[in-house]
Amino acid sequence: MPEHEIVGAEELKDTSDHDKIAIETSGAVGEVLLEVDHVTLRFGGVVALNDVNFDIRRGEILGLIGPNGAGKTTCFNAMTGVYTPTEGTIRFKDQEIAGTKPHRINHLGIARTFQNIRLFPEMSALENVMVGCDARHKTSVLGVLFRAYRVRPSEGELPKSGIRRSFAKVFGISRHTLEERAGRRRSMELLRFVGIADRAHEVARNLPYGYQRRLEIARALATEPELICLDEPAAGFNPAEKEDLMGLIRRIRDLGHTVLVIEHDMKLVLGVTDRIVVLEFGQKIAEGTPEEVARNPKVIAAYLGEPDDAA
Amino acid sequence: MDFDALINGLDRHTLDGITRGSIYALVALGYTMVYGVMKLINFAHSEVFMVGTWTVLGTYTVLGATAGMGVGMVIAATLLALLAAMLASAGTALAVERIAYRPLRKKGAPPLIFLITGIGCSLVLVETFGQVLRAFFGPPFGRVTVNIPSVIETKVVFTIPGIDLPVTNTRLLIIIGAIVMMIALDTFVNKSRLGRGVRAVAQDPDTASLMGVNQERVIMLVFVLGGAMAGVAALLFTIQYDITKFDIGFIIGIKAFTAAVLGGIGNLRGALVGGLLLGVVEVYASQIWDSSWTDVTAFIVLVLVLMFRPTGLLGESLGKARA
Amino acid sequence: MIRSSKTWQAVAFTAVAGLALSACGTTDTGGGSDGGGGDDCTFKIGAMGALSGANASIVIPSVDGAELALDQWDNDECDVTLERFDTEGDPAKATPVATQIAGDESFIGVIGGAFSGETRATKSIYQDGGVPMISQSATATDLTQEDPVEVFHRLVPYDDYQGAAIAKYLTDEVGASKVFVVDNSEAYGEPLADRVEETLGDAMVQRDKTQVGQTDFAPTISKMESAKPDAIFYGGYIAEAAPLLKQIRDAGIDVPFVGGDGLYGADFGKAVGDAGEGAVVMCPCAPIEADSTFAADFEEAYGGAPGAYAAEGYDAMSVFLAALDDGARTREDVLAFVNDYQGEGLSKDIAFDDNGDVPAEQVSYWAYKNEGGTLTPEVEVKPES
Amino acid sequence: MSQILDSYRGLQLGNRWDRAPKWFRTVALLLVVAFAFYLPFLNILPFAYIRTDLNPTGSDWASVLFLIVVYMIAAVGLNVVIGFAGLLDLGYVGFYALGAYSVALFGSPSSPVVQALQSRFDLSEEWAVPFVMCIPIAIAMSLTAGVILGAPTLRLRGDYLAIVTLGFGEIIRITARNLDNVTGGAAGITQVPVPPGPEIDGRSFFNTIDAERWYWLALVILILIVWLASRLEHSRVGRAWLAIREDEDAAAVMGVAGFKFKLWAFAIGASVGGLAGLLFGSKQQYVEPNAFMLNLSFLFVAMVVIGGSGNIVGVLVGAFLLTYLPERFRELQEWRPFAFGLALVLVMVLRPQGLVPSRRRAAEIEDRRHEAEEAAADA
Repeated sequence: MPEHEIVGAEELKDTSDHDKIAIETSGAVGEVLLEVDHVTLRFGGVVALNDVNFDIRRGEILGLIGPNGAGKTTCFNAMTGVYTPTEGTIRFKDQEIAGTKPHRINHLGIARTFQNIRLFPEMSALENVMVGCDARHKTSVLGVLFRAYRVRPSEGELPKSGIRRSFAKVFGISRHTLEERAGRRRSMELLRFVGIADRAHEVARNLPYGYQRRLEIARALATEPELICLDEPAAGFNPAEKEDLMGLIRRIRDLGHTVLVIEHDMKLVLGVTDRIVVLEFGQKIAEGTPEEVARNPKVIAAYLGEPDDAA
Repeated sequence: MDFDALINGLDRHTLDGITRGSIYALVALGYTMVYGVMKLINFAHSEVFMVGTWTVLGTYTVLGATAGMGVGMVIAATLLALLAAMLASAGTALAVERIAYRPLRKKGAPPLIFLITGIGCSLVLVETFGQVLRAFFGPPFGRVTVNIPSVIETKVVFTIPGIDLPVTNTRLLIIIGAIVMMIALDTFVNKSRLGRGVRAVAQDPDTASLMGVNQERVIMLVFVLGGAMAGVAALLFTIQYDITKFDIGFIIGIKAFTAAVLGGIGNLRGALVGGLLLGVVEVYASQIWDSSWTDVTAFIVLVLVLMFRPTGLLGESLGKARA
Repeated sequence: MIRSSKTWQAVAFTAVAGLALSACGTTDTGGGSDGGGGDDCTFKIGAMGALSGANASIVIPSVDGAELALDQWDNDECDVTLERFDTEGDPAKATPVATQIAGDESFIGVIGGAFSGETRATKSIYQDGGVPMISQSATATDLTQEDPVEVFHRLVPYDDYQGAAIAKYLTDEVGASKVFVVDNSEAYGEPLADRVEETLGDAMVQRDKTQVGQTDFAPTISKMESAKPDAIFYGGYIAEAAPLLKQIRDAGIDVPFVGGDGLYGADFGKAVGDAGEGAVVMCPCAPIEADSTFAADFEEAYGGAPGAYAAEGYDAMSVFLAALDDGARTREDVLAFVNDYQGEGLSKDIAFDDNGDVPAEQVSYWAYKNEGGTLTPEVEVKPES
Repeated sequence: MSQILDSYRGLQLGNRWDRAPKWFRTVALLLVVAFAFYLPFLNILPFAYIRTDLNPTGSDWASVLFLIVVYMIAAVGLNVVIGFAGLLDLGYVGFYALGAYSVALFGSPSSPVVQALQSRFDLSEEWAVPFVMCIPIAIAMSLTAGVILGAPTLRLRGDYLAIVTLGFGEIIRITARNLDNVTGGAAGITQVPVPPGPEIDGRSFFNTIDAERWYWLALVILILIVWLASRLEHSRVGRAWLAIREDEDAAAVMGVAGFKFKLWAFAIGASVGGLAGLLFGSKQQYVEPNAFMLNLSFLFVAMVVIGGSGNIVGVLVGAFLLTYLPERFRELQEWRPFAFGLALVLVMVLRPQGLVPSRRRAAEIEDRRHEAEEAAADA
């Protein structure tokens, strides 16, 4: 689990360095990060997932595709704690997570976006991201109220003016204040990273569609997930925007995150992923590299049955 | 604690509880219908009931009805009072909707605001009878308890064989009245075209309006129906208890709302089940301890039920109206 | 930025200047008024009680009675006004009133509190301010017996006396040996019922509690049916007594029904209707002869027969006015005068013992019977003490 | 009415305040606080007309100010529950009552609890828990009650929570009324202790006559509470509450522990309510169950909503108006409740976002109004 340290403020002037938002990962690239093990999910009589079985390796970009109603989002929901599988287990870093509460799963290191955007509409873009950052902060409610946990600040964190400076030197700065500052700074970095920093202070509801999609990604990244799951991130995008998005997904991976993408658009999936899992009617029908999957007759059949509506 | 008193007269206490609960159930219908369609606690509904009781008094006064009239007169007076109370209560409910809720709906206010205007309306109605009308007309209006002539004289009509439990005419009227009204309303909502509109809006307002259901009319309809049921409750209440008061609605309103939640708010049959159960629990509690502990017992039962069934005994679904 | 900062400076300056200017115009309005010092005899007497709300009918006649006493007062030297303070009977609302009265030196006395709760909450305030109180109707025992203060006096006997009197009435006049005692769980009804229960001893068959706002008394009725009492006592107010009595009668229980002074008032007959015929209300309020001058004067002034505690209100005011006649011009003088007062009042011969109570032998306690909707005096009751 | 509101809106006070230089805000804030402390002696025309004791039957101005501030404290606490966390609590009076009863039960020599302790530990008859110790007891009792009530019920949906909390308020009052051996029953408890202080003119510092001292004490506590509450609002906690209010599921996926934060809101609200009750009971020196009727809960909620739920300044304004106006216009006597009801409906219909709304709430409502209009246009 990445340990969030308060990043010193010494590099405050530097604004475009992505290293600051990169996460520390504890495992080797290529090891199994998440394992979906024979998962079955039933709602009443309906079988939404039937014995689905795949895993995600650290550092890869995995695509999860399938026609509408194939169970992609259901699979997602099972992984992020919204549903509990009827049978089978899901392990994240060798830890059973099926049935764990969503916020716990997030703390373990999985974040996600939503197919139908679910931002906090009345909060500004920056605040939305800060909610994500807060997931890694340690100040408790009492800590916020009384600020008794003091940290000896580094030179860069000291206020400039006289009295406050001496005060901070003697009594230190509360962890809450430092976390708040670091969160704000990191959030701005993330907004820059996804390319929407110009409207950071605007209320999320008023942002254009493309911005909202990116904001969701920034918010998810803010929780410093080892695994980030993007649920149809390109829905409603034009080809140029999709191109941008592909770049963004790669850069996310470069920061150290493992990425799972659900997508309709075959072109995007084939272009960006390292490996693809294909679902149909709740069952896995294929798995492999983009090339392998693209040649797989079952996949072709499944996709011929239905027009590619996202294209 | 006196469980003997409870066990010894269990049949009697159950009958007492059902009588009390029938009134709760009828008033609860108003809360449940409005909630089912608008997801809103209509706090002024208790006063809709209160207006009904005063209307009964008014009707009796105009007709000059007193105790000891002939059977024909009794039936005529009661039916007229029923009609008047239903009309007055429905009218009040509609007026509350128009004045306090509709403007807010147009402005898209959050539910909390409806709660406050509801409380405000409730206060206005209470004070209308407690203060405004008294200032203009004097007694019987005001803050004192008012006697309503017992037009129907209480008599034992039959004794339930086997357990030797006497049943009075007024009790019989209340229980039968409540059940008949409940069945009528349930049938109306499930079978009629208007009722289908109500269910459609309750299930999914957006889809309903796409399918051509006029949401405003449905909302008016539930207020009118809920109000009319409160009017029936008001008549039955006055028949049994022979009094009214400016704030008579307050406690009954809270109890009825509790009953609605207990049964599953938004669910018509839930209101009946919740009302009867609440009445019985209260009477049992007053036997085991005394009447000063009834409310505590009632609320604890409510919490227990909600802990195990978070949406009430029968679940919330005006839309499906399943039992 | 610079411009906006200037705007703010201007605003700040204007605000300060405005405050300074208005400070020059200081006038002495409001607030505690300057007391009537010296020989100036301009005073106020406060009447504190529930002048609105459901129980106002127990309080308003007494304040009217006090007003009548003031109107009939013949004194050229002094100018006294009666100020009515509505507390709705709520202790929380009574404390600011008491602080106000205590802080305003022109008040030399208080009639009230009308109820025990508000009296309990305010008597230490009056004690601190040295304001003499004469209550016309607060009957809780602890006010004088457990926790007495020097300023508090009352014209009515306390619950112990009342309980004994009611029990005596029930056993001796009614001849009951199986009394069913009900109370309303409130500060008024519960202690009264406790006293009745104590005095009755074995003559009480069962005790039950109800609560304010209750309308359905079926559980109590069913307890009565199995207890088969030969009399019923209810300690509570009219609002619940009316439906309770009706349901008792509907259930076919035809034994005598006796209530405490919480039922005393013109509203009782109206609320209970035919079912209340013959019900008895016990009250430490002296009956007023319908042909007395007080009754006639009261009727002329307020358009109705004197109601609950009208005579006691009249007496309370008379004691204060007698103090002024006697030359008392400060609170201390008035208090000293009231403590030593001896005289004949409308309701009884008035004198106060060290605790502020009227000596038991001077108290009058009456049973009133509801006949055709009005309460008519039936018999005076004196418990052996 | 609406014209007045419009012209008020035209001033854009909120925006101007935010843009004002920092020194101005500090000075203005200090002036307001200084003025608040000076209020009991306010005697300058025309400002003195706000006093409540101008007519002979008015009530003591300082006592009214004290009550206003106590209700303000309660409203700020309830605002944490309703305004910040979005939970509907209709039983807030229960916590208020617990606070008042704690100080009475443990601090009054005439309370059954203290008397039991006296006889148990052979203490003198004057012994009681000192006032200073009663404060943590009161806060702990109401906080515990908040957690006990919240833990099983906070998982319920909003409207179910409303009735359960309402029931809780009633349970507290009825239990206090019925348990004669513990709480003194309906007669209540007298001799509730007052805060310690030097004796002046033979009276204790906090006495029944000099109400302005009580007012200042309450004001200091209010300022402290407001300061702490605004700390919460502008922190990760405030953001978490807001996130839960806006989209609980999304918040959970973003790592916000919804239940934990809701329970915190409940506990914080409860302790603040208990503190307000403690002040009330101590000033009153007398506690009885009927002081804690259900109506008071509704009044607290009305204060929060009328003022502008979620905005501390708004809530203060709401609490001030709803306490002050009925006292100022005592001469209206029995018409006051009617006027009060009418005012509730009118203000809310004309200004659903509250008198001084939080900007966010105002935006939310504006947003939904557009949606409602669009829906109406579609139909």
